[in-house]
Amino acid sequence: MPAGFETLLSPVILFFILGALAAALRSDLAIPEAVAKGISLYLMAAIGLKGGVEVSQSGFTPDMALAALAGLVLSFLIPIPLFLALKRIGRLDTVNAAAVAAHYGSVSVVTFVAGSQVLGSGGMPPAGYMVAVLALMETPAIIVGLMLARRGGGVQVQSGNGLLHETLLNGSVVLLMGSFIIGLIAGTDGFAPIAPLFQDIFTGMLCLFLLDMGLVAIRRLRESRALTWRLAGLGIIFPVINGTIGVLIGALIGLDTGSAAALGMLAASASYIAVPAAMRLALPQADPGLYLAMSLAVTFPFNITIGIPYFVFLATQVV
Amino acid sequence: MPAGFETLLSPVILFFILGALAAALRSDLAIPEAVAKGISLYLMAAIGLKGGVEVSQSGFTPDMALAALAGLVLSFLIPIPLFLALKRIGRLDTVNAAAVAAHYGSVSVVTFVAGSQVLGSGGMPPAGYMVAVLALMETPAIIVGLMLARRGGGVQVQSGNGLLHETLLNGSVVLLMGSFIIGLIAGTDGFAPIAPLFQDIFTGMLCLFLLDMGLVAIRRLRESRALTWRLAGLGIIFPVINGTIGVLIGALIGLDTGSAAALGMLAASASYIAVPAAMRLALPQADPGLYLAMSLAVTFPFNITIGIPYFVFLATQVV
Amino acid sequence: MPAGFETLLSPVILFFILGALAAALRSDLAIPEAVAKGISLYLMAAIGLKGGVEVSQSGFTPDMALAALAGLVLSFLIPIPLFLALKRIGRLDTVNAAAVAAHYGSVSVVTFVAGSQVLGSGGMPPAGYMVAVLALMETPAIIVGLMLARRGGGVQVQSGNGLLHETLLNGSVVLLMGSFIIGLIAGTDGFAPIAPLFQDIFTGMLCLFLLDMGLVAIRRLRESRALTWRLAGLGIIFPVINGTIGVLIGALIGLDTGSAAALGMLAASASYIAVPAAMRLALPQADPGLYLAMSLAVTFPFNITIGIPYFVFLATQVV
Amino acid sequence: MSDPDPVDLERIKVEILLDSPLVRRVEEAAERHGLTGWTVLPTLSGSGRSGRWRDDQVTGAASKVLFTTVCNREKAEAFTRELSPVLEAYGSVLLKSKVEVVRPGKF
Amino acid sequence: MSDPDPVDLERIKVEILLDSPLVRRVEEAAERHGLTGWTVLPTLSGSGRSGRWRDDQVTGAASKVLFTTVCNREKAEAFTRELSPVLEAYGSVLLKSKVEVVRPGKF
Amino acid sequence: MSDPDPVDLERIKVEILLDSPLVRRVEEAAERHGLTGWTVLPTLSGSGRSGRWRDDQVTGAASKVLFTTVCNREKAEAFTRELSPVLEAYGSVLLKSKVEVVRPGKF
Ligand SMILES: Nc1ncnc2c1ncn2[C@@H]1O[C@H](COP(=O)(O)O)[C@@H](O)[C@H]1O
Ligand SMILES: Nc1ncnc2c1ncn2[C@@H]1O[C@H](COP(=O)(O)O)[C@@H](O)[C@H]1O
Ligand SMILES: Nc1ncnc2c1ncn2[C@@H]1O[C@H](COP(=O)(O)O)[C@@H](O)[C@H]1O
Ligand code: NA
Ligand code: NA
Ligand code: NA
Repeated sequence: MPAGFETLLSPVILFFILGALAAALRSDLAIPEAVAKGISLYLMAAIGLKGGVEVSQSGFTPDMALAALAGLVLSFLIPIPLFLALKRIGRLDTVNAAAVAAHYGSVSVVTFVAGSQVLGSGGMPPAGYMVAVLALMETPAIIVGLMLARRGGGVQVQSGNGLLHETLLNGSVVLLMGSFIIGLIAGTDGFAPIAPLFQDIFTGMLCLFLLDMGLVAIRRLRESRALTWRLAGLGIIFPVINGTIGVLIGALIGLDTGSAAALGMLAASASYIAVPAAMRLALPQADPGLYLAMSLAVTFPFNITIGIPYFVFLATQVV
Repeated sequence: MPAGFETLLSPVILFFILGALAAALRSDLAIPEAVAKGISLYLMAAIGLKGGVEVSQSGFTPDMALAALAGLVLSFLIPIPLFLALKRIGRLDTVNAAAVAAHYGSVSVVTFVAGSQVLGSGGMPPAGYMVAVLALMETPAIIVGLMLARRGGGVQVQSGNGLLHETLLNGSVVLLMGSFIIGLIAGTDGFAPIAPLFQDIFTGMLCLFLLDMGLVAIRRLRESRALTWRLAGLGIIFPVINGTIGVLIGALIGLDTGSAAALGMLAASASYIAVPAAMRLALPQADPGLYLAMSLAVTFPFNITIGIPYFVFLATQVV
Repeated sequence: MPAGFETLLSPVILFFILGALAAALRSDLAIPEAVAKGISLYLMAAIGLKGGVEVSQSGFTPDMALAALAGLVLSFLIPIPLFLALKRIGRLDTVNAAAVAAHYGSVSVVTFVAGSQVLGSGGMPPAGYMVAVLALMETPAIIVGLMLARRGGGVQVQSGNGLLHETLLNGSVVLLMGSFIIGLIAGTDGFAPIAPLFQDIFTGMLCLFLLDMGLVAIRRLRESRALTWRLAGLGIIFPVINGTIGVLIGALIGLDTGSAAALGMLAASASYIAVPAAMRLALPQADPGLYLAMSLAVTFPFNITIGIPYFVFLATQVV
Repeated sequence: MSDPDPVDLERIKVEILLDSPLVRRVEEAAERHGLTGWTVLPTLSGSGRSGRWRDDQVTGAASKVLFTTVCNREKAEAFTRELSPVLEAYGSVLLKSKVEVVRPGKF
Repeated sequence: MSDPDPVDLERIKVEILLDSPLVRRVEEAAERHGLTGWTVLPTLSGSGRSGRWRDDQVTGAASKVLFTTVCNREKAEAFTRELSPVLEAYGSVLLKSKVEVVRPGKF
Repeated sequence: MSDPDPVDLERIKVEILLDSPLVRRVEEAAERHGLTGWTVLPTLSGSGRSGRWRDDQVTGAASKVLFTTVCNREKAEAFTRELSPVLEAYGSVLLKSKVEVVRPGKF
């Protein structure tokens, strides 16, 4: 097996596969929604804290500013070519193309977490500040997506009443940034008493969450009516291209191997929390069945199983 | 106190008693259903993983095949004499007798888990493969139960549409077997990073779950209209007989003390997850208030408090 | 920063502030109710166990009886002057004044837990028996409150049908006392296998719960219609006075620094579990929006951020 | 509703929004009035003259449920007449509406 | 209900309380009858001739949901006629009531 | 329904199934129309022309709630008239039905 791909046999990924198989076989296995949401919040708090604690040690570095800038730029630019591809190749109308494109400009927290896990166990953990980059990349694509929808057609975007507010203060963004700052303030000493919860059992919690994500992804794939073969293909090509660009930019701006790989994962991943909620409000004409199927049922599984090891491998080659 | 019975003072059992007392006194103490379900899934994943990791160390042995065979045979045969006893002594009609009998042929995961805990702390943990035996014993009794119901009277069994499918792919069976296989693949090294969640806090989680089970069992006992003294008596005699047979067979086929005791616990225990769900679908005429009261409110408390120490004691004598 | 106040920078308090900020900014961050309730039950079980284990080591001492007596007396007497203040200064009618007064006579488990955390990390943990004092102080004020409501006006108190029963067997009281007794029976050895859940990850769980409490407190503050500036002022003056009296009495009866501070915290804190539920049943005319706003949205945040460090500081001066 | 004798199939559905701690008392009243069954549904949030609330399982004080029962007119009237003063005190909401049932003997 | 032709806007709401494992079968029946949509609501507890129950996600055997669908009279009758024997066996409750919809073409 | 003047007791119950992120906007509309109260119920799953969904708290994008309010005819008409275009865009379902209330002054 090529370097990196042995992680396919780690429990984290195997639990994802178990969930996917159970859903494919139509088992009634299901994790209660409240519990899944609770674990999702836990993962965000833990990853935020960890990043903050690390930055409290390393201090603010030029690397950090560069990575943040790269992340922001990627997040603003990625949706544009994807929008065109989704219209031309994917045959979507303007509204749906814009909504889907916004998802790919944003990021998936769990893809990042699973990737960090793989990088960490491979001895090249991403820098702590990548968590801040992750948080920064959550929302810009939403704005780009809405602009594309507005320009592309006479679509009326339901914004106005505080959409920007709702987007910037999306629960996941607030929790991630908040925990990052708490980690920054607390430092290693302040983190020690809460490390048993937020660090020691973290990998196990990730297993349970990925079990749920496997179930959710495949159920969604099966129930989706809007997903065509063309779109599914794009859902795999997008992360490969975006991720490759992300890793290369990471290498270019001088990030370490782990951080470059993580930037690739961020670029490659598609949002399934902040963006869907915003799109449902601002672009109600767009089909949630479509964008969630692409983000959750195609791209997420691809990244978890193949994307992550590929970006790790690529980063070890180019950095 | 005779050997084994000091476990009645372990927190695991004391939390069960606390829950039972709270329910008996009509306290409003209640664990949210979503959380209880989440803990139940956690316990299944943890026990599956642990079994798989152990088998990954010990390798497949003849013992294992014998234990699996013994478990399967017990699971197929136990319902038959119980069906007759439930009709004659318990005065149940055919459908209800068949439904109840199916529960006793199957197994209770938490009884097994609590028993393993007791065996482990007594220095004689059951072999890892007993988890696979547990999973194998979950479903056969369902088939036997339905056959008994069909033969015994002109009852129309609502099967057809994928009942077998639904039974075999019951969430608990899938999670248990899936985690077992993940443990097998991961081995000790792969398990290490997730051990803090799935091993270290396991006993504590079991306490919380048994607190809930104590509440549920006694509430059910109080609200049950169908439970007669005769049936309650059978709910205590059944586990004693089945468990004794299980331990003896375990000793006969050469299992170690812990595994023989565990086989007894499996034989003695009655399902409260896979079988009720299947019966509700396939034998709607059977009264769920009746079979859940016998399994959850009579046999489960008996096994947790008296059954387990008795089977441990018996196993130390005969193996 | 004066001694004690550096705890404002501990993650436990920072998570509370994060929740409060998120709610103030109208973020949609929310912890599922079932999960929050589950964590709340976990905290009560953990604190009960810990207290019981400690008393199992220290044995029953005269201190303990004195502390229990002091707690009971405080709990019975506090509501009376508060009732008058709420009527005269707060301009509440009899029923609402009585309901609010009852809350302040009772206690808040989480304030106690957060305070113990602060005391523990300052090297002066409260004695284990303070948990029993906490449990004793939960209910007496309910009775006093109802008496005040009945005497103060021709109000018909909806009691009768087992209100006393429901109050004494409130879930939180039962779980706290039950876990205390389990800890007492189990002792250090029995506690060891469950310590990873109930001790190691405790501080982390407290962080998550306080995140939720911050959200809940500020949302309630914003949505409350009944809270006047006068009442909000009383919600801050009450804990200062009650807590000061509590610490002084603790010092007077010879408690150690940590326990005296904890007695102050108990006196200062206002119930948000046992009392609201009882008042809703027994005094339906009283406005839940009012008493929950005062207890949860004013006094709780005050105690968590300013009250606790002040009581710690005071205790170090007078003991 | 194309059945021969629709009146016979017609029943009243009574819906009561009430604080969860009160459910036990309403159930006792239902039993006293010989109601054969009821079902309780959860709620998430609401707003009324006494302000807003949202489900809150931690304190339990602001959590409400929807108690529903189907019965004939007389029982519905007797039941709601008894409950009215209590519900008034607790600020609950009570609705009645006509429903058609399949097995009228059951209700 | 001040609309020009109220009859056209009138539809039947069918509510079925049933054991959660049964939902899949009722959905299949709904699809066979060409119903265009339905919504499933959770429940907390209840009581009936066969005793009390409360939501119970661990065993799954005592958890019930409320299946609701809105359609025209004919479909409602056909759908409930097919389900009646099944629901009888499972001891479920089925209600029908009149509702007015906004976009009648949808139902 | 044996009351002297049933018309006075009659009110309209409006039920709207909508995406949870939209609740805030519907509440604002309700306040604008002077509705005195409403209650929001949870849902589990459903199916319609735009496909199936099930409650999904993690992404929040496929979770729906049932917004219910009881008021008099005029308010119900005004309220639903304003919401109709919005709900159309979001593919929601809106039902109206007659209910009888106990304290009509409240609604
Ligand atoms: N008109 C209404 N329609 C639906 N629910 C209502 C209505 N009025 C009150 N409620 C519910 O009943 C609760 C108590 O109402 P109130 O006593 O007016 O505060 C509110 O919080 C709502 O959940
Ligand atoms: N009259 C009723 N009104 C509302 N719900 C009912 C009624 N009768 C029965 N139910 C519900 O249907 C379930 C099964 O009813 P049964 O078959 O009578 O036990 C009960 O547990 C209740 O949840
Ligand atoms: N006839 C109906 N009865 C009950 N619920 C419906 C009906 N039609 C649609 N729904 C609900 O409304 C949602 C959106 O409907 P649609 O816009 O048709 O996809 C569905 O997923 C259902 O939950
Ligand atoms: Na991306
Ligand atoms: Na068995
Ligand atoms: Na107090």
